[in-house]
Amino acid sequence: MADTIDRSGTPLVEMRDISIAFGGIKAVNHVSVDLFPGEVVGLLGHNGAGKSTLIKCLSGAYRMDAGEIFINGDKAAINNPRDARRYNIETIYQTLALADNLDAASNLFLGRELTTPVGLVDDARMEAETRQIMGRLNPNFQKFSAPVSALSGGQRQSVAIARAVYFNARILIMDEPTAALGPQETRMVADLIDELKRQGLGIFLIDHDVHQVKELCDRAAVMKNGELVGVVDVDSVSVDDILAMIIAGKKPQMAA
Amino acid sequence: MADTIDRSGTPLVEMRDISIAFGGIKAVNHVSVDLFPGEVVGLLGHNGAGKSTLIKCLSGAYRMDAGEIFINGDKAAINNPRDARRYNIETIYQTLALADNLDAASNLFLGRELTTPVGLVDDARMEAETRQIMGRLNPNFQKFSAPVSALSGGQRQSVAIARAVYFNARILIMDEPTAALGPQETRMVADLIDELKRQGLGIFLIDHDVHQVKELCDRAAVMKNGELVGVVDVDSVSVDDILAMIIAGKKPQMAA
Amino acid sequence: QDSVTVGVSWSNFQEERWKTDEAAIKAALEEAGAEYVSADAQSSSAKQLSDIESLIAQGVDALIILAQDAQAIGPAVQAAADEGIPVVGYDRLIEDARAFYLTFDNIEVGRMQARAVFAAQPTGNYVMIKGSAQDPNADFLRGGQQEVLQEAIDAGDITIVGEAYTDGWLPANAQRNMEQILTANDNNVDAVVASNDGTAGGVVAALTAQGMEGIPVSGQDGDHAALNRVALGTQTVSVWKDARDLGRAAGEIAVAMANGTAMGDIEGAAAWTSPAGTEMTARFLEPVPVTADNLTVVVDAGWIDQETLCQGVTGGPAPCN
Amino acid sequence: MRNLARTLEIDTRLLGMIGAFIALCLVFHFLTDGRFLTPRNIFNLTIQTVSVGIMATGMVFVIVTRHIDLSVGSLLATCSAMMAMTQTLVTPEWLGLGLNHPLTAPAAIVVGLGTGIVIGAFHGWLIGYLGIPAFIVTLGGLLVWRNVAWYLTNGQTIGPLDGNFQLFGGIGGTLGETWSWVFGLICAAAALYAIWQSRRNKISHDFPVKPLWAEIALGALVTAAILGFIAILNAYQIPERRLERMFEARGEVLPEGFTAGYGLPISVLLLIAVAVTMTIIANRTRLGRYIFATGGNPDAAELSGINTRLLTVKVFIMMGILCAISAVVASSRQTFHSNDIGTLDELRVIAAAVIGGTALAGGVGTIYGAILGALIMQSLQSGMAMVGVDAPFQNIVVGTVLVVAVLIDTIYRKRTGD
Amino acid sequence: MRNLARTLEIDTRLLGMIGAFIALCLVFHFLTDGRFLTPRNIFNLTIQTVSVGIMATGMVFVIVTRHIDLSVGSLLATCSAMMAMTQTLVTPEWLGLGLNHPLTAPAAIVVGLGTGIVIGAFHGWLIGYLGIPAFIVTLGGLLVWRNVAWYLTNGQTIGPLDGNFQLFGGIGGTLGETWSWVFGLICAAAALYAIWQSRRNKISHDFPVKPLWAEIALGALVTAAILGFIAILNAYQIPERRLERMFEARGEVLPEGFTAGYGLPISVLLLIAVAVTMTIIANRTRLGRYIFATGGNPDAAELSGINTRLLTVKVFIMMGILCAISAVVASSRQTFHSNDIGTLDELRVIAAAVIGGTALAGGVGTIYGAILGALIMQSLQSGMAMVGVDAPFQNIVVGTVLVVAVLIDTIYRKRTGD
Ligand SMILES: Nc1ncnc2c1ncn2[C@@H]1O[C@H](COP(=O)(O)OP(=O)(O)OP(=O)(O)O)[C@@H](O)[C@H]1O
Ligand SMILES: Nc1ncnc2c1ncn2[C@@H]1O[C@H](COP(=O)(O)OP(=O)(O)OP(=O)(O)O)[C@@H](O)[C@H]1O
Ligand SMILES: O[C@@H]1[C@@H](O)[C@H](O)OC[C@H]1O
Ligand SMILES: [Mg+2]
Ligand SMILES: [Mg+2]
Repeated sequence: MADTIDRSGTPLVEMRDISIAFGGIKAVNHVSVDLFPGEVVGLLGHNGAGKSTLIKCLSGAYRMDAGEIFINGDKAAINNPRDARRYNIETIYQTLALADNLDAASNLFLGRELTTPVGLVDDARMEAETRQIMGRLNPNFQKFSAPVSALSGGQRQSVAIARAVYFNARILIMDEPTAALGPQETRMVADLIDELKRQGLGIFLIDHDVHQVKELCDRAAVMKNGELVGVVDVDSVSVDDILAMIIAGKKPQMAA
Repeated sequence: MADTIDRSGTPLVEMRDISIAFGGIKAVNHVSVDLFPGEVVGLLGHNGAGKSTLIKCLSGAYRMDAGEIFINGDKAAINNPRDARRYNIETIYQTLALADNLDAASNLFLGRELTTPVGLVDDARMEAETRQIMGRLNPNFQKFSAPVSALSGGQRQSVAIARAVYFNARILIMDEPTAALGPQETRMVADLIDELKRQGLGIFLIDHDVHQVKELCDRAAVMKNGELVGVVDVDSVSVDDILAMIIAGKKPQMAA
Repeated sequence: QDSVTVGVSWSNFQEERWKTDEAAIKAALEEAGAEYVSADAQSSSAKQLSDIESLIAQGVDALIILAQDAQAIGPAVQAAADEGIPVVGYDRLIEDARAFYLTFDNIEVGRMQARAVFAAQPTGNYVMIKGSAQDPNADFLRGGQQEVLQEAIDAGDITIVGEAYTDGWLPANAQRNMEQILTANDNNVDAVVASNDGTAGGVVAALTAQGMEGIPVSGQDGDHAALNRVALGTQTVSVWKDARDLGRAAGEIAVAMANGTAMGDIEGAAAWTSPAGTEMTARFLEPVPVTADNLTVVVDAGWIDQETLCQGVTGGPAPCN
Repeated sequence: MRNLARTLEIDTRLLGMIGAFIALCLVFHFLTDGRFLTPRNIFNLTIQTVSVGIMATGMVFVIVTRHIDLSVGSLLATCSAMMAMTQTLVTPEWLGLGLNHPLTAPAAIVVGLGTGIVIGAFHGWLIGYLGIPAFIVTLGGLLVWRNVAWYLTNGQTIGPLDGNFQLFGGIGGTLGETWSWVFGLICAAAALYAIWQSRRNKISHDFPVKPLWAEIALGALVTAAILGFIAILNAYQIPERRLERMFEARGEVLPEGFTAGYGLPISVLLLIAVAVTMTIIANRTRLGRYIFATGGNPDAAELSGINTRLLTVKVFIMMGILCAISAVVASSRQTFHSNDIGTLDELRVIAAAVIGGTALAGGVGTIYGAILGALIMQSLQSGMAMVGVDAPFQNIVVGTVLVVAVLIDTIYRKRTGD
Repeated sequence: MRNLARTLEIDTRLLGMIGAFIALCLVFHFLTDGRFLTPRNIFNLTIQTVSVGIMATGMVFVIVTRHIDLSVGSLLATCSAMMAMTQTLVTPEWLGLGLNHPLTAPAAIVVGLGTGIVIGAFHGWLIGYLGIPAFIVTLGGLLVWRNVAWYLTNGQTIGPLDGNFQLFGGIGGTLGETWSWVFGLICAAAALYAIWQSRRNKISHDFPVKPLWAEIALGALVTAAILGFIAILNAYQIPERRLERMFEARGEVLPEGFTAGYGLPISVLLLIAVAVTMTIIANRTRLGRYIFATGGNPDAAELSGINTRLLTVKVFIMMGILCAISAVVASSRQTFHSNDIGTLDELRVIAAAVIGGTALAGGVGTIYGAILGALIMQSLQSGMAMVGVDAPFQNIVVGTVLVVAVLIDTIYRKRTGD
């Protein structure tokens, strides 16, 4: 992945010196990363390194203990998921976060339902929209009136992805979006990321697959034990360099 | 992976013509696979292909609607997880299946606690054993008295793996054991699989990573929409052949 | 020795009357310079036992007990006797010779209810709305009622066309039971013997719905709402156990016994044998059946003020005319 | 049968419940020599169901969001006590408006609703914001509010209640034949309009619609049900003595041969209004959507930007309002407030919701189910009272039916793979 | 303080509860002019706690496995009714053994335990094997069993109960001073042995052990607590008149100046036995391990080869047995079986378990916590009764305390990241 990203302007997102601890354990410890429009930044690290925790501070799921977040250069106060949505930050969680008892359309529009003029939810319109979106993302998808609990893992992941990209997100967070996906489904997500990138979104992508990160991302940030090991330009390092960073926790000499 | 496996004798496991449906949906449809001692058979397929469902029939988590299972050539009646344990079948579930409120030792020995002569559980001995086992599997592991809910994803996965391999399993089922693991942790599991193979265990391994399957497995069984596409010797096919099987659902011409 | 302390163990405070009883006891004790302590068993015989133990531990000199259960209260009386603490069985029987029995006889109350209804309606279809199946008093009352009606029933003058326990003495349950009995009998009901004023309230509401208000209905306790119904003519009788008399007597007797007066020497005391055969010392106060004919009694006694009694009454009986 | 139901897009579960209800009614009808399914008894049944039915609709939301409310009976008592004191003490004496002043009933109702809202909000805050389990909060509430009510009235039975207030009690306030017909026709028209509207909407989005004949059949069925119900209520004649007294009160004399039906009781009208409102909230508003989403997966709901804490407060406020409305109906039906009003209602209300298919695991439940559940419970109790079954045995039957109903539901869900 | 607790490996939560309990006692002691913490009242309190305490230990297991039991009070009533009928009707009349035959009490107890086991197993089967939620099954049970009890006794109070049976009731059956001391010494020795054994075991596995001084201090503390408790119970003197009667019964005369203490009541002995047994089950047996595992993650437990359905049955059988034991204590304490026995005990028992730190979400709970919870509730009630707090107000206080206790626990757990 190597389009040239303009990193001279204000970054879309700047997380500065973020820290958060759970009952004594410092899950994230003074970490700073940034993200520019049209860029995909990969987050890597061993299990429990603090990747999910870091991005949950941005998505409003956790409240950080210290640090600041700037969106387009302005300081942002993100205390809960509602605040994040207001900044057009959308998240695909590791756990998908779907309401199992509702159908695809209700999940897709959860929290921002379409309504009729009198303020009632407009199920028909939402279903129609859902049919369109899913048609583009996963043409085989047909189970529109079943609760999502009846969907297979891949179909559920599709719904979660559709929900994040439909609402004019400007910042997209994807936490291991392909962990449970088969090879074909993974391919489709990769294509989607490319497309969104071209539209100028900024994307944080957490993924354990170093090959995939090298393929999809512009830069990679590596964490270890809650601390940032370093951020590298993926084109200027090898897969083994990145692996070394993850395992040894040291930045390679030549990196950007 | 290419040791020569002797497939002339009775297979360790033979699943014949297994079918199971959930409220009309045929999740597994007349599938037959077998497994020989010292062999690793990979199970591949798109999301919702029926892989987990198939192996859950073997592990006793589901009861199949039709079909037969033979262990060492004898027909086996597996109606619940207890039956499976009796046949020395151990399973690492996709969801790990740990009791979050208990510590590592209690989880490791869950269902077959060590007891004192008068029949009381012997916590000290179990903890001592756990320290030994985990020492071999993950030398950094130290949280012996904390409930497993306080462990990171990787540590939890280590506990689940330790539990499956400690009790003289003869048949091991691993459902995406490395999906949530970082690169280093994944490597350790790969080494473990090699070691167990050498000890003569038979292993079913579900994994979406075709490269990994080619590296670790002797044969690969591919499923699609609940049906078996075919079983191939991984050394006689390419990664692309396997991918084609997964996506197109057709067996390549030259396969074993 | 410092002043006398009297402990009162109540079985519950659900019915309206007990507050009045309490006030009367308090007043009597205050007059005698005695101290009042109390506990409420909330309709649980087990809790009542604990309550009394606490009261004894607190050093009371005499106990007044409104027993939830005549027999299960036994160990409490035993404990009091061990400590030499005199016991007054208040309102409800305590099946133990060591307790002084001060009451309005519940069986007699049942008789009075039936008598008043029978006087107003000597023939026809009767409905019996009983109390809670869990309250032993319910069956005592019902027994008294049967005594009075038995002859007329045997003679075929009276037919009991419906009979139901009222779960928890709840008016709402009495109302529903009455509605269903009316429906089942196509309204062919001529009189209702209800066991207390709460259930009578439910019955009258059901009767009113059918335009049948005014047929004889009984009750007891002299609840203000019930007396108002008597004035309005929708309830025939509320057997009034003037709780103030009972309370005052209880207070006085407790103090007297605490100061060493023997049970037999209490004013008005008489020997009495319980239905189960226990020889007891007892004093019975006369319950007063309050009907339209003697409504003034309750006002004169200061039990209720005329305004409350006559609310909404036009051209009723004295004193509401 | 199942295919027909599918074509008509009718919930087979609902059909099952209606079937069970009808079977129950027929058994009682037989046992009471044909007195159970008479206009009079149907009228009684609907009135008896109102109070529990109203609260059961709120309990659906509470249980759907994975909570429970054990305090509804006590809350009802506190609301009732507040209203009783308002109308017998505050307005007539403190404000000097005297008895039966036209402002009394509205004032009392406002006070009752306010009480319900405040207490409900308080419960919701303890549960949503402080994180105390609803079971504990409302168990505490069960103990606290019943006794607060006791103090409010000093343990006395308060009444008789205001004349206008009593109109909400049931038989004391009915629409009469004409207005009942008017109401029935309006309802039928609204139902037909809704059916037509939904069909049009589907067509406009190119969704499949059911065959026209099915649509028409459904419309006919609904219309028949509504008008049939009105006809039955109108068929229940006001007893002559009561008519006489009504005429007397107006200073007239009852004309020879004059008869009149009761028609729809105002309390039942209230239940219908509550049911429609709650159904709309459940199915057609964001609030309802969020309630079900939260029940299905609380974490997902929170992450989707739903303020689940505030939502909990809203759900308990609704419960409080419904308790207050039930308190109006229950106390005015008795024509007085008694200390023990609402005792054990928590059990009845929960039972109604659960028999009506609300799953204690959360996420699943319907308003009409809860009301039908309340109706079934009430029919069972009233039927047994009519047959003359002893109260203790009635309780045994109710307990057994509760368990069996949920068992059938469990099996049904397993079958359909829900 | 916290460090000290850590060195001694003592649960800070337990310390907190004990602290709260002591504070409560001191407040009441002060309010009652020094009458609360007297041997006599402490004796009363322990006896009063027994019945609820016994059931609360079983409720811990029920709640830990994510169930609930609303039927314990009713179940107690049924067991009590069965036992009462056995000893007043079956053995003396049907079997012709007469009153107070030595076989009567054992026979009654066997019948009671049998009843508890059968009903508990039935509940467990409905819940575990048929999949009906425990809330519903036991709500049904609450209605059914209370009324079954009513029919068993025909709604009557049954008694007086058998003389030997009454020994379990508390003050009627105590060990006397000497045997109480013997028992206390045995307990202290056992506790010291357990401490020593556990230390040895740890050392043999090379695990860290706490400093020897800490171990000794702990041993001293435990010994002091046990013997102090016995001393207090022995200090409560049997009233003279009772002594007189006891001597009379034996045909002797009370010697001048003779006194005797009550000592440990048999009912309290029973509670101690139940507590020890249940604690061993919880911490040292497979059954207990499986109960906690199932509560932590039912699916994981099932997949680990635990028969969770059968486990549910076992848990409810234990609950049934404990209800039966409580029934022995409760009815013999009253010396009669009464209709209302056990009413509302379900709430007290659940409250005791929850105040004692059992989490309604399952997986967490301790036996000693539940007993301490029962003791706190009982002290609160007895203390308020002694102070003369109005009964309705007592309920308000109990409800409030329940909510506040759980709130504190919630906050505590959040702090420690549990
Ligand atoms: N809610 C929580 N409470 C307590 N500890 C937590 C919580 N969430 C995360 N942690 C801890 O914080 C650390 C970082 O966890 P995090 O989930 O961010 O890791 P990760 O890098 O996303 O790992 P993975 O690759 O397994 O997803 C871990 O040690 C974990 O145990
Ligand atoms: N308990 C269940 N109830 C209903 N349907 C189920 C259940 N378990 C699985 N299914 C369905 O059976 C099919 C096969 O599911 P399975 O979990 O075996 O797929 P898989 O091959 O393991 O997929 P993945 O790669 O996502 O793990 C899917 O359509 C799924 O929706
Ligand atoms: O006075 C009545 C009392 O005797 C009964 O026990 O309980 C109900 C009361 O109304
Ligand atoms: Mg993560
Ligand atoms: Mg799977």
